[in-house]
Amino acid sequence: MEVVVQVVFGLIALFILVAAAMVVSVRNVIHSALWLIACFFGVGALYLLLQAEFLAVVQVLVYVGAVSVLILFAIMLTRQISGEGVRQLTSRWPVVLVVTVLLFATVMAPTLINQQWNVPPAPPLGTPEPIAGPAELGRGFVNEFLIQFQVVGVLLTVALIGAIVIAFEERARRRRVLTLAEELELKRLRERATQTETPEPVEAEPVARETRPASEG
Amino acid sequence: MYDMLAALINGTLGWGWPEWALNLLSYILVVTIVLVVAPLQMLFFTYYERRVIARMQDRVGPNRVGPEGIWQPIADGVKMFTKEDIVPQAADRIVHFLAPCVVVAPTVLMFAVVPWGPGMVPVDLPTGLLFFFAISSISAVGLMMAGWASNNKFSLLGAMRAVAQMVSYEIPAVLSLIAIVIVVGSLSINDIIAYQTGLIVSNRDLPGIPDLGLGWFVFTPVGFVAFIAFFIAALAEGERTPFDIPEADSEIVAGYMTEYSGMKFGLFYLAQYVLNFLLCAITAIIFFGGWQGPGVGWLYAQGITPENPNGNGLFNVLAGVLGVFYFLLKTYLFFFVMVWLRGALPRLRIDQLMDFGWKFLIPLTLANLFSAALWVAFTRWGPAEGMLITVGWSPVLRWLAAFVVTLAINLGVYLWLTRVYAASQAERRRAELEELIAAGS
Amino acid sequence: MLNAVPLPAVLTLAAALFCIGLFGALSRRNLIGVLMGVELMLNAVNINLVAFWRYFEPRYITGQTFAIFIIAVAAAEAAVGLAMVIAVYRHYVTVNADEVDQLRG
Amino acid sequence: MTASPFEIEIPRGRVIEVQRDDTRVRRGTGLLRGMAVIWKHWKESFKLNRSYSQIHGTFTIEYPEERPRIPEAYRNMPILLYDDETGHELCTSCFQCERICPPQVIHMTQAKDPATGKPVPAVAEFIIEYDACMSCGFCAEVCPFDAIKMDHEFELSTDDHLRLTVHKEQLLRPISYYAHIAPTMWAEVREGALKKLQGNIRRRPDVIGLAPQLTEKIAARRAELAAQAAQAAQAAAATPAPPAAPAAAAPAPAEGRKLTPEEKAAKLAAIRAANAAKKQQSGDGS
Repeated sequence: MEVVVQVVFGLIALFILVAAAMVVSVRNVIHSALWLIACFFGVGALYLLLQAEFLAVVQVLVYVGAVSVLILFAIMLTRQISGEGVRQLTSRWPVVLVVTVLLFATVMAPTLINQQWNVPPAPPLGTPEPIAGPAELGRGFVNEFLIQFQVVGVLLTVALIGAIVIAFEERARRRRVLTLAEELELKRLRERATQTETPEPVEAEPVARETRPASEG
Repeated sequence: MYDMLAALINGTLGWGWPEWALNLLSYILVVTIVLVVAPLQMLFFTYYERRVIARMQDRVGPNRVGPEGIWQPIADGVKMFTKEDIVPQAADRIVHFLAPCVVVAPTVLMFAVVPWGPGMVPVDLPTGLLFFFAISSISAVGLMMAGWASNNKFSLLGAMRAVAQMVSYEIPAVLSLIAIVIVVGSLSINDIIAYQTGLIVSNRDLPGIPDLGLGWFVFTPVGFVAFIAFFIAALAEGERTPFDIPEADSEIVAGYMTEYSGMKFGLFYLAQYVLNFLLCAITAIIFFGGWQGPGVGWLYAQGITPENPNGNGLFNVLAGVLGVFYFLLKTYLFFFVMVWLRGALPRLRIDQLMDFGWKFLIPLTLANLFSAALWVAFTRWGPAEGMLITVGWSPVLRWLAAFVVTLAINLGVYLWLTRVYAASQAERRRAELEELIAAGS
Repeated sequence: MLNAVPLPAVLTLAAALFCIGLFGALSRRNLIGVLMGVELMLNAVNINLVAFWRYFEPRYITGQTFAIFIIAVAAAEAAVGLAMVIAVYRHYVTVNADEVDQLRG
Repeated sequence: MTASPFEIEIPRGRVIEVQRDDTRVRRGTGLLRGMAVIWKHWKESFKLNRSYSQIHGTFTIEYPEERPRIPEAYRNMPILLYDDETGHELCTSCFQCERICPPQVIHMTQAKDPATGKPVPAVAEFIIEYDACMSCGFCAEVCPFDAIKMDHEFELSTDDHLRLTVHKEQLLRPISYYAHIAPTMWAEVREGALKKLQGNIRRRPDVIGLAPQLTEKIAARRAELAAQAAQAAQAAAATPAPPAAPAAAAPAPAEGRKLTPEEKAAKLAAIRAANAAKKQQSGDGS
């Protein structure tokens, strides 16, 4: 059983890293976003392996269902320059590469050399471990983490409103074909506007009324 | 499934298989059943929809292949298989190929948490409902891939419409379900079904009601509003008329499916109908008790259950058959309503769709959430939770109070919202026109 | 899981993911690419949080709670960030970070 | 251009405005009313509807098993009529239909008296290209002798394209056939048509104008002609001349049949070119 878990973990880790590497190296931005989605999936699978089931589902719901779709939308709305053939990396990317590799090395070196994590001993086989599930999480959100929970709620609201305000397009720039009824109303409104400017009394326009059968009204 | 197999192989047959083999076999069996049932439902649904919509339009519908045309979907399938698979030259070949897979896979995965009868759920996840919606949101990515990879403006427009619609309507759908989750106190679909025992009134709200499996949520004000909102959102998620703008054939050919042919097109079709089936099924499960119905609970109690290991296995089978019958009956009924709406309503415009979702459905479901919390407070809370009004009330009185209060809130919000919504629509139209005048166009 | 995979393995994975994300965030020209790099980094942080939760405190919800908060913050960040990308695109007709170099448009 | 008070000019054109009280808030009842309409259709659709005046009920006709009831004035493709009794065709080759035909698919040649070479009010060959015919019915409208009528037959599909260039023999139907498919319409024109036919028969020598498929009628006519010739010979008391009719009559029906497809095509092309030239001339003139 352990071997199976190890193999599964290795595959997931490999998948996550390959996908992440593709995200930062692929030329086509859309492909990069698709690889990002694959990476999110891998992370979700890792959560499942870590028995954080609720978190895995939330990962799929929020990242795959919302964030990645948002990213795809943004790419498609800014499409002209995101195609292939455009240089996607800055000119100083080798420097960045060196810096990140160095960072990784500095983070990992102590870990690998001096591995002193006080991992508690595994419980004896057969006793199911209590794992925090959605009910416990929910209780936590309205008790211990109430303030934080509400702050996150406010943050999301602010982000929603902020995003709308930032990306809002002036209505006057929008163009759409008016329906006939709307054109009529427009004409009428225009006439009213000119009437108020010119004081000459103009007779009210005749209005056709459809006679409705009594049963319908 | 595992228990049944264990009882059969190690008990009756006495082969003494190890645990992992039994596990593997049960998984393989369940997956096989799901993979067979999903396309079968799709085949039946295409036939069903065509026949019903034909009747609504005073026609007969397909009736040539086999008796009453029952083999028509098979003939369609054969046609799709034998068609040439065309990939546009300018398409992104890999993404174009992957898109139908990404669209189909989640719809099949969603079957994992759908209970067909008492004790007949492939996986009873504690987060079943959330899983269902998390997985369903994956197909949006597949649609986007299809629309982009086809390199066709109609495909891209269709995909953008589809994804915008799915993402927007996921919110009212989930909000309306959260109301039910609040009342039940669990995300597990089995728990939600188990709550709906009783007769008109749920057993859990009012203990002592006889269990006829009819204590459905739709009979409560909270459940009714949630049902209406969810069903509308489900129509939008399943891209059913009047929300079929993503594949509005009179405007954008076939939306994201424009550049697909042969079996890839068939896969999109499959995903769509399977998704429709699942949405109807989840509506039936959450608001109409799923497999609950007169007799199922009693039959199941006589059979082999964890509480009653010495029961008669025959009753299990009977309860299963009756449960599946009730479940499918309700599901097909909802699909009938979907077809009925398709027959009755014209397509919405995309701005009407968005306005309706964001300005009407979401406020309504939010108010319903409040009602759901009040329902729980009235029926279950005591002084310990700070609910001091209901101290000393009998359960019937509490239930009545909850019913009246939630009904008043929901009805009031509905009436107020309809008025405000209509007024805001009229106001917006006028403002737009006045702006046009000011612009002098 | 606990016996089969040691905690350092998970942490190494998270660190590697973080560094890849950092590389993406620093070296991409496209603003959306930068945002994707940031998302990768946030995911790496989440892996760390969940791993520590699982290995040290599986019966307390703190680790998962923080992961959920981070997911919420990431969603907010993505929404606002992409809105800004679109606003920038509308103004400068480019989404490349090094071409957005004017204070006045 | 009289503008009615309801007509209003807007940039896209003239519209007629009908005001409804659509500002009313219906609160979802409008949707339910629409659904009720559809429900009625669904419920009633299990009954058949064959009256054409109801709006409910299935009106599908399951075609191969069930034949549609075709209204009398239905028109599909033009046919030619001949008289059942005498076997004479009603057509006099007046060229009215050929002239009016919008897609120009009607072609005919006039019969000539074999003895004198003068035109006779009868048709030698009559061709209609069914594949290009648009079923407008102008030919039937314009025909002064009621010789060309519109058929009810609609199962004309074939994999042989040339078969859709239909010759006189296949076009001819007895009057009784037309009287059967369109009794009232035939009754209106019957008398005039038959009277005109009698007038024309008198001007038709030999077997000209007889429907070619009616072999016994032709034989009878020949016998009659032979008897007349014999009588004439006896009366003249001259040497009994062999009946000239059979030999001379032969070319008339044969003329159409001996055209090969190539010749036909050439002929049609020539006709079309001539028509086009005519058109151009008239266009230039105007």
